[in-house]
Amino acid sequence: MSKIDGGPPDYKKLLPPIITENYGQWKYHEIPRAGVLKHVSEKGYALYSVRVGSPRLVSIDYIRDICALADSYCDGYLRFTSRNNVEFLVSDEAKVEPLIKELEAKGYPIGGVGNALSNIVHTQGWVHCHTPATDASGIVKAVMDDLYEYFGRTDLPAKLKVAMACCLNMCGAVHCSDVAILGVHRTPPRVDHEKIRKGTEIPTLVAACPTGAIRPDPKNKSVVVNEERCMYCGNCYTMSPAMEILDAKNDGIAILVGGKVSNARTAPSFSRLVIPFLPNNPPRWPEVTAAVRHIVETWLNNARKGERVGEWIERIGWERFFSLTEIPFTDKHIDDFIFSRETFRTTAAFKY
Amino acid sequence: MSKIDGGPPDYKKLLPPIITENYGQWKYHEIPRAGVLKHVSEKGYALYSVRVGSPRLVSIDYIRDICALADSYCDGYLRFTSRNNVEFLVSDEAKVEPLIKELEAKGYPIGGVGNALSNIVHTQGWVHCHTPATDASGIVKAVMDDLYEYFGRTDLPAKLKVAMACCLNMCGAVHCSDVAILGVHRTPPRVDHEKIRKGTEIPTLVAACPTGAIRPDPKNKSVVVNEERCMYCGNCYTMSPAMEILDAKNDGIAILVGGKVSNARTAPSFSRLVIPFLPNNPPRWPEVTAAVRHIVETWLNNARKGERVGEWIERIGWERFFSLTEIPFTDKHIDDFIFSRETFRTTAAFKY
Amino acid sequence: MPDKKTPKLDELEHGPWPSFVTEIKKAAIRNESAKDLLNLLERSYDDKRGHWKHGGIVGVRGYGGGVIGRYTDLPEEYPHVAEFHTMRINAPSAWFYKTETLRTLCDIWEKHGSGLTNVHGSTGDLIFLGMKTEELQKTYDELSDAGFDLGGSGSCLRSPSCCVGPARCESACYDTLALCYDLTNSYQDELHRPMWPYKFKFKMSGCANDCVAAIARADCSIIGTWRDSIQVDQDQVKAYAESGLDIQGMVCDKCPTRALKYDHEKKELHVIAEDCSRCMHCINVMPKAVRPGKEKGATILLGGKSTIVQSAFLSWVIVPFMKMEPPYTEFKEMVARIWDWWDENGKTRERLGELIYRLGMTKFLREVGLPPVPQMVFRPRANPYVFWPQDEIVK
Amino acid sequence: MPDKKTPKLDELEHGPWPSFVTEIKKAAIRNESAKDLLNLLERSYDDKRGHWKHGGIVGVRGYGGGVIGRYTDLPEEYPHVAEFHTMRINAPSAWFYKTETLRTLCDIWEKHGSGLTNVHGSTGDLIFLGMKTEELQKTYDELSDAGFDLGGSGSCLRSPSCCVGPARCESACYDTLALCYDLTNSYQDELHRPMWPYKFKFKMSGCANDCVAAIARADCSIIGTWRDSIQVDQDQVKAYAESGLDIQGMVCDKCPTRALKYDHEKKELHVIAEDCSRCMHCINVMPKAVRPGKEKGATILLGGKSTIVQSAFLSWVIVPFMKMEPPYTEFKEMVARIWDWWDENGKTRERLGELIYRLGMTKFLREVGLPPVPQMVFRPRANPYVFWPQDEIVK
Repeated sequence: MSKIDGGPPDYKKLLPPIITENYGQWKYHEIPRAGVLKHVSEKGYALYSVRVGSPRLVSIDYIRDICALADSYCDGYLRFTSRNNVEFLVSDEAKVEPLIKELEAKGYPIGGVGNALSNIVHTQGWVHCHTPATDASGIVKAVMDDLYEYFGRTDLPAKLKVAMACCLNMCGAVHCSDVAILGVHRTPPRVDHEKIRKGTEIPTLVAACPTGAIRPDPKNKSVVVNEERCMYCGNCYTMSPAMEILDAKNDGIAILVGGKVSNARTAPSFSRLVIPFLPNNPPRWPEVTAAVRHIVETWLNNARKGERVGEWIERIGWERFFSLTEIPFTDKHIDDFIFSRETFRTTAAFKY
Repeated sequence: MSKIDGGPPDYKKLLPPIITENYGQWKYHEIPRAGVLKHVSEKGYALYSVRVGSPRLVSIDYIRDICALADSYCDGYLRFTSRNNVEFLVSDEAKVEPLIKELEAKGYPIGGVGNALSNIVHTQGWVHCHTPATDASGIVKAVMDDLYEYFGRTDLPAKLKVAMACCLNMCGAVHCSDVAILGVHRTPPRVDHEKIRKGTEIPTLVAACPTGAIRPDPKNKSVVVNEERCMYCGNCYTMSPAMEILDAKNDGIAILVGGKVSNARTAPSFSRLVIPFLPNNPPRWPEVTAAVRHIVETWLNNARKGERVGEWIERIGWERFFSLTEIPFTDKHIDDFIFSRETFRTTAAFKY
Repeated sequence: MPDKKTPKLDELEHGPWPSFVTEIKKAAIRNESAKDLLNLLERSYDDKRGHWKHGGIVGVRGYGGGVIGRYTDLPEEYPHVAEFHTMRINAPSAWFYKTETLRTLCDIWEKHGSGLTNVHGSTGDLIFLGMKTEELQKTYDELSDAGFDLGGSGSCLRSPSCCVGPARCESACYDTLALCYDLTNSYQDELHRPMWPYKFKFKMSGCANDCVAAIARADCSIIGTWRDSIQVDQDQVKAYAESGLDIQGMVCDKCPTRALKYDHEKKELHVIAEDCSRCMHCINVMPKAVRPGKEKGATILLGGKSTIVQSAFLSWVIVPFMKMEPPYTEFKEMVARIWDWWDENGKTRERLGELIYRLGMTKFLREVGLPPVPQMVFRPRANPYVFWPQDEIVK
Repeated sequence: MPDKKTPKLDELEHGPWPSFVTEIKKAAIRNESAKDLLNLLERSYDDKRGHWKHGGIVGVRGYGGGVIGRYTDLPEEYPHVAEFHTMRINAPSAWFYKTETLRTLCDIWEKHGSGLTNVHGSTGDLIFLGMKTEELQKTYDELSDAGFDLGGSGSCLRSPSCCVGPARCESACYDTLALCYDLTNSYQDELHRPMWPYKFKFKMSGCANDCVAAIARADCSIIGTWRDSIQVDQDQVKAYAESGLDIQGMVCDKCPTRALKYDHEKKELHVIAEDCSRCMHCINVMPKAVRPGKEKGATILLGGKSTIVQSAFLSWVIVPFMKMEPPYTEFKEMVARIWDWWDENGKTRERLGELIYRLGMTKFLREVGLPPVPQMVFRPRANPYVFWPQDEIVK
């Protein structure tokens, strides 16, 4: 008989002995090579973590395979990071190189540590979500293939965190990433009045619209959409299947850049829209991979050491970002929602 | 027979000959002494402007007196600044010192140039306004008496611009001043239903409320005020005399600091609330003069050369401003209006 | 009437700063209204509240504004301020006067009113403070004969105002006085006959120091700037250096875009022209050595206003650079489109900035026909809530 | 059923990055649902749209969440994904596993579902991706027997998550793993039985580097910090200097509050403790030489969330410093008051941050009983629209 509310496994029973022994007593860390962290404790212990990028969507075969590796090199212990990496926890320095060799032989990418491109956090997309404007896993695969060289390096100006969300619900910290790839709809929902009448709570549906574009239509026991005011966020569709928003002809991708969550140096900041739309072009979304690469390379070529994407742009100014990247600036870049005012340039001091 | 739409006098006919001669050809300026500007033209001319602070509310006797001085020293030409100063335009260097001597003898304050306290711009207050929460001229007189020493100096860290408005309409750039003295109400309007019925346009009145606290009351042909939502801005009273807002027991003064309009170095910025309320204590408002002096002196003692009040505070942080000045921080300092979000500290990096 | 005692106001005749009480008393010697003003004000100092009622509709023939009606709520006790209206007189550009002009104004005002003035009011008008209804037309007629006209009040164009500009400032990047005079004359109808949702202000500053606070107060701020590089006179740089100025610390380190490099050895100042944001700091500190560029014009910003109703807005950049030369055709055509749009869409007492905020900058730009440029924003939108025009959508 | 062709997805098996397509194909060898998923996804790649319907209500006994129902809109063509639900499994703190634990999970999942997983989903749960309705309870029962439990979904507390913390990081200022485990166990009811206006997330980072993006995503972010001064080891400073690190340029000049002074001569680094904002930059660059202070705890921030509905909010500071030690009484009492207030006042699908924004921070602080401190704001309000409590008013 299964129990209820048993809670998650006790983490203390899942820690490798070297961690139990040195818990809270780590002294410093180094990055001896790309993808590897070396943590040294007050007691003189050294723990090596070898980081491997995963595609997030993995089979049990994959898990069994990394478990086999962890048995061979890590006494059966491993962990995962919040960015879908596997970390092999090696307490025996002699096993680091052999592990790396085996990982490389098997095609596991090692990297994502320090001033590197880290693994892309992402959502379900067409694989398993009901509101997506695009796929997630496919774009991530295409972008990571394209930027692969930066995953295994540590000499970028700073960390580079890319995130992908397949709709405006933006699961994951897409809104605060160096580069954000975002699925967007571009046409208003098509109301299925039958479905509304069958079981949608109309007041909740009306309240779900950020711009007040949905009004009750009591006569019809349904709702009407003021298409002028709709900006296709899809929140109504999340609330009700009657508000069909998917539109194969017009759904696609927006690119936002310059966000971060770390408090180091500058406050956490939002990613900002730089490319309002790129088409869905599966399986490899070449427009998306080219746009991301172009932004990343402009950053690589222009940022000073230590500057995250957003820090670089804020130093040079967004007007310079647009001229350097030659990305066209349009009225779609200008905010017109609640907090627009803070984005308007209220100074005569700017760059041309 | 008077004409209509004749427009203002032609400024070109009112310029002193030295200005007509050197119009658009000024090369540089210096501040040879407090309150005096020396402008030198490409052609080698030098124009001395001697700046004198006025109380803004002046009699024709005052104007005639300054005209007499301008006749003696300036060939009959003078001008006024946007901050209620008189400027004597002296084209003959030999007349500068004698003019200054006569001004001093007559008690005209010379100053307000460069890194000095400039004259306080202000509104009508009890002298001539129908919505004031306080007087303006009286407070300005009291504050300028108290800070008099800083008007005739040029060695402050930077310019110091003080402004005073007698209600939230904030005529003048009170919302962007180094120090702003602002009349505030603290109780909701008392609705005179008779007066409403006599001629207030109810939809306009309802729309005048920033927080939606005023609702039509069709039964009563009047309005009702949701006192919970009212923050006493008085905009309804400006719209209708039926919304009596003056309250002798509770009206008073708020102090805001750190605004500026110049684009130099940093973008123009708003003044921010630091003292939510001080009582109306005529004729000399000692609580107000003490508060302003305290803030000014804290700035003088702590700012670096070149730092306006707001630049100084932004460098040290507002949390440090409150600890340095020992002004109590309360929930009233925290914004709860439309653009509040941008004021919330969204970083774990701050000073204690 | 017998003189009343004003002990509280008398207190305000002490101290070094010139006293407005003394000014009222001077006027009160010859004028009963000024005397009653003094007494009424003392009453306010006792009561801690104002004693003025809402203005009624008063004015002069042919004008919809320019006069603010003002009545005390204690007319029995203070009969000479039972009517005590304000007249706004459109001041000359940059407030230059000849003494004879001012004396003419004084003479008119001595004859028809309290003898009290504001030189000048917040909007820049010269204010005649306190006259009876019957004197309004007479005063106006004499002012008009003397070459003056009324300023704006109510939901109209308010009297434009400008900084001292090229008349006496080396930093002026366009002729603020000429533009102010031109606009004031071009828009006499808009100035004198309120017809809009609310007031509209032009303010003109010749450079980014913005001495008339245009960016804080004007629905349309016209701020002088230049397109090319600042001009540096290296001899004067040396002179400043030798006079003891800390050029690295006070100039370069304070440059917001770090566009200035100081060569300590040679005592030379070098500018990275494309990084300069033309903020005026270096020019302010070293006016002899650094000057604006040669290709001059103005940045046009829109939407500035104070707190009521939807919060204070600073003006925001709409046109990064525009030549500002007579007949100002490009500027005036743009203004006409903006006013049409505001008039069409604005609610009562909705300033332009609030309207743009409510309907969205994007909609404003599209409908007024202004090209979007990155200079308009500090940064692009953080939300992805983009409105797509239906003509960009695949059908 | 016969294998279908998946030419588009096959393309995504090329290239150096590990391929999710290969993973699906591996699972498809033994599982028909995985095979249909592959085919359905190829169909989406052809159609350029998703083929999943809104979830119906499915779950396991005793739980209100933890399972997301998922059905394809093409069940006739892809019958094995007609039902293809997700199960969220609450992961251990900081995602540490023994291989035997993971193998147990794999065995259960091989028996009952598609064999596809996310390790982990965005909220931090381990995801079983794709099972039929009839397998839900069975899967849960086996998971429970193996020591696992469900994560949160819907309008409930979502599974708390935390950074690696003291388990493997020298910067951790409190025990994130312990707190995460404690909160998860303390709030099992809130986690498993949705009863709130909307979801609520706790995320815990041991320092201001915030490796779990708490500030961006969590309604309540608990970010480690300290009250005293950073600790500097001058020998290690010298070692960094000698190894070629540009301490002035890469450390001091990038310090946001300029709280660090480097003595080039002595190769010593000095901190102005009261100016330090504990941002972690210097510690990140010189982890051997600079360490957090000794008096450790956390800053509590509230309100973080993504875009929908009212815009994205970053969490804002509510308690600058709180000790974070078991049994976390002060913290839990505060959380209880916050939840009560949210539950009382929140509208459907209104996150805590949106509610505080709508009703005002002032009201929130008063009603939840939290003392206002200047650390809560970047700067005070610019508008003077202060609400005065009637008990502070003279009657």
